[in-house]
Amino acid sequence: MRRRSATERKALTHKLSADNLTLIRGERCLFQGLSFALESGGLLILEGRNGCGKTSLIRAIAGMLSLEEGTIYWNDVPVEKQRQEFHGNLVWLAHRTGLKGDLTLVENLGFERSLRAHSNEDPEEVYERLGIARLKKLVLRSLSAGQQRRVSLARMLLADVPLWFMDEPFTNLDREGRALVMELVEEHCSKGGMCVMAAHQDVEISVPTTRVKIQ
Amino acid sequence: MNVSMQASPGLLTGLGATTKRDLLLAWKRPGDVLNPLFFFAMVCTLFPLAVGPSAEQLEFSGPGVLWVAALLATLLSLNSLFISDFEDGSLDQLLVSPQPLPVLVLGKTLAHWLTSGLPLVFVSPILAITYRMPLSVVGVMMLTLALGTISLSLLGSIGAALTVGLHRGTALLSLLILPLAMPIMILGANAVSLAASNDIYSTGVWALGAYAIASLSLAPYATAAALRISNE
Amino acid sequence: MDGGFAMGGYGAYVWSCYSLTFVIVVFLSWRGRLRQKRVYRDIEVRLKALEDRE
Amino acid sequence: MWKWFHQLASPPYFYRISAVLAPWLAILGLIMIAYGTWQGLFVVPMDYQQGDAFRIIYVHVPSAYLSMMAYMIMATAGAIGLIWRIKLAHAVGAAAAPIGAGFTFLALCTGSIWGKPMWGTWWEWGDPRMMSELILLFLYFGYMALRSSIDDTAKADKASAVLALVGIVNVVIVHFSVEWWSSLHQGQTVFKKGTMDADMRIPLFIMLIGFTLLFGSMLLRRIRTEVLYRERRTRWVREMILSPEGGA
Repeated sequence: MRRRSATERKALTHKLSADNLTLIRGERCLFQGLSFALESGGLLILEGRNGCGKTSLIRAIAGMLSLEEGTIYWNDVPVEKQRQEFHGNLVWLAHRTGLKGDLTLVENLGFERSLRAHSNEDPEEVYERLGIARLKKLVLRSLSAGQQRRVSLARMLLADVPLWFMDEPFTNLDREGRALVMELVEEHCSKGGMCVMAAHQDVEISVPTTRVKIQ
Repeated sequence: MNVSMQASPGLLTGLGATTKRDLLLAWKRPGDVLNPLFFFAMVCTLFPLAVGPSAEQLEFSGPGVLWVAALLATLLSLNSLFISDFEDGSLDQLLVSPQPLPVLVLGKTLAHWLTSGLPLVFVSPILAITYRMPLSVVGVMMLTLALGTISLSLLGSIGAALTVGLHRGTALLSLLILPLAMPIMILGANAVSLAASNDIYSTGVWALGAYAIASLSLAPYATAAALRISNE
Repeated sequence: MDGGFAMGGYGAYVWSCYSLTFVIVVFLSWRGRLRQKRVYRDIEVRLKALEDRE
Repeated sequence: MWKWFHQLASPPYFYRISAVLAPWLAILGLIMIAYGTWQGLFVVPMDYQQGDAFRIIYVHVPSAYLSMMAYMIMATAGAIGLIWRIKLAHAVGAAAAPIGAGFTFLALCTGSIWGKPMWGTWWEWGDPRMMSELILLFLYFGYMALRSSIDDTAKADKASAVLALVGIVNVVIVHFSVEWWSSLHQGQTVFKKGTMDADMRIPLFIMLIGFTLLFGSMLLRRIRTEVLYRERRTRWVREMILSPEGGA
């Protein structure tokens, strides 16, 4: 068995689709009969007010929450039948960054590198671009929320995966930071990547976008 | 097999990385490692004060007291096994990682044992000597503690995973784990007692070893399943 | 008949066991019944309230 | 067979059929228990070794047996619920736990009352069976505590199912380790399982069946409550409750 390299993998087009999703959390039915399809180069935005179940939906798509009904497919194969393969193709970014406050930036990202396939990009260049190169040796606890956010963006860029999951990617970021996130998503999609985003504010972006509105 | 640089890292890399990260975190927060050890020493101090300092009494109750104290100290340290990962979102990252979750869990549990069980093993001789335990018996005690705390860490990780994110997690964890941990303590403490009375103690040691192997191969799966459930 | 109830001196033990069994069985089924009634009533109240609103 | 199984797992069907079944099980069980009790207390001749105290076995043995059977049911239901995602199975687990805990407590109490005249002590730490029962009681408590501290029913179901399965593996280990331990400490001479006469055995047999039936009826009633609660938002519950004749 030969593992596919990054370039080969990027040449392939991928497809993430969902069929008839229903999710019940506690007392509430968050959504019912929800379907969508997303192909390489596309962006899927889950919209809705705060607390409407966007986060639950994006967690369910990423395989962290079990659905009441419905199936999520990765390249037309149900995700539950190929969980490892699916997770090898995605990276997760959320409000809770998943970075350790007691460790430095390099230590944090080093851990991530040993779990996931990583791209050929030079980490130094990525740090430079995100404006966190100076902070490399600092413990994450001493960084501001916005800076920590940028570190988790760096983790995203250094992973060599086609599918980005972003839960509320704009919180804790200034205007400049928001523009940067947009730019990164555009770049990723133009290279054949795809992105699932949950956001409560309008996102203006020049990428083929599918919008799913949750009441 | 042509493993290109971009392929997902192998299982052992994932296991090693998780262990290494948790050890690093423990190194940066030594209090989390030291507190259970102080607790262990204090429980061992309480008993002679409560039942009297006569040599005979101490010799007789030593193995039992040390084992109960080790069990409680391990329980104390288990509490924090997944909580910080749950709170800062690292758990989400582990759940969506391409590595099999049981392997990562094993890595974390291994780190837990290295920072809680192993220090107990090395601190216990000091306390054992104050309980007038002969040196030959101290060796047996260290062996049973080493084997027993492996099982305790693994078994406890299931309980920690089931209670992570619950309001009353601490009390609940003890309620869930103590009945499960009883056999380990029975085997360990009695093997040491047998050694102290020059009896054949190998049955207990072998049984502890078997228990450790069984929990090494089964517990990570249960913990992984419990983590997926708790983090929903 | 007296001999039957005294159980050859073990009467207290035997009778307390049987009465305890009785008490626990009654308690368990009473609790089950109580919970059933409560759940049923809660659902009924909620559904009636929903119906009134519609 | 498989089809019938699936039909049974459908909540409305189960709810209807259990309403018919539960009272019959209870009546049949109570008749057998009444007969067995009368036989056990008054008809069966006393044991030449233990005197009349042996009559306690007619309640002790069934409760000890039910305490273990309830745990088996709980764990099996948990496994079925986790593997095949049948929701009714989780309802069975939730319903079995309190009854199982009740019978475990009863088994401990009757065992202890029996122990007093026989061993001269209310509690014998060295007896492996008593220790196993005690640990079983703790396991039930843990299971119920875990269930009640998770608000989301679906999550509570899955978490407690995992715990029940881990527990069942452990029950076996507990038993053997306690047995080894008590052999070291010269456990009191527990009565040997002597052969019982047929006229002593038959009432016990009747009691066992009677208690099982009664247990079945209690279990069914609690499962019905669980099903009703879990299905409270569905159409069939709505229609049943709002229909003029109701459906208690």
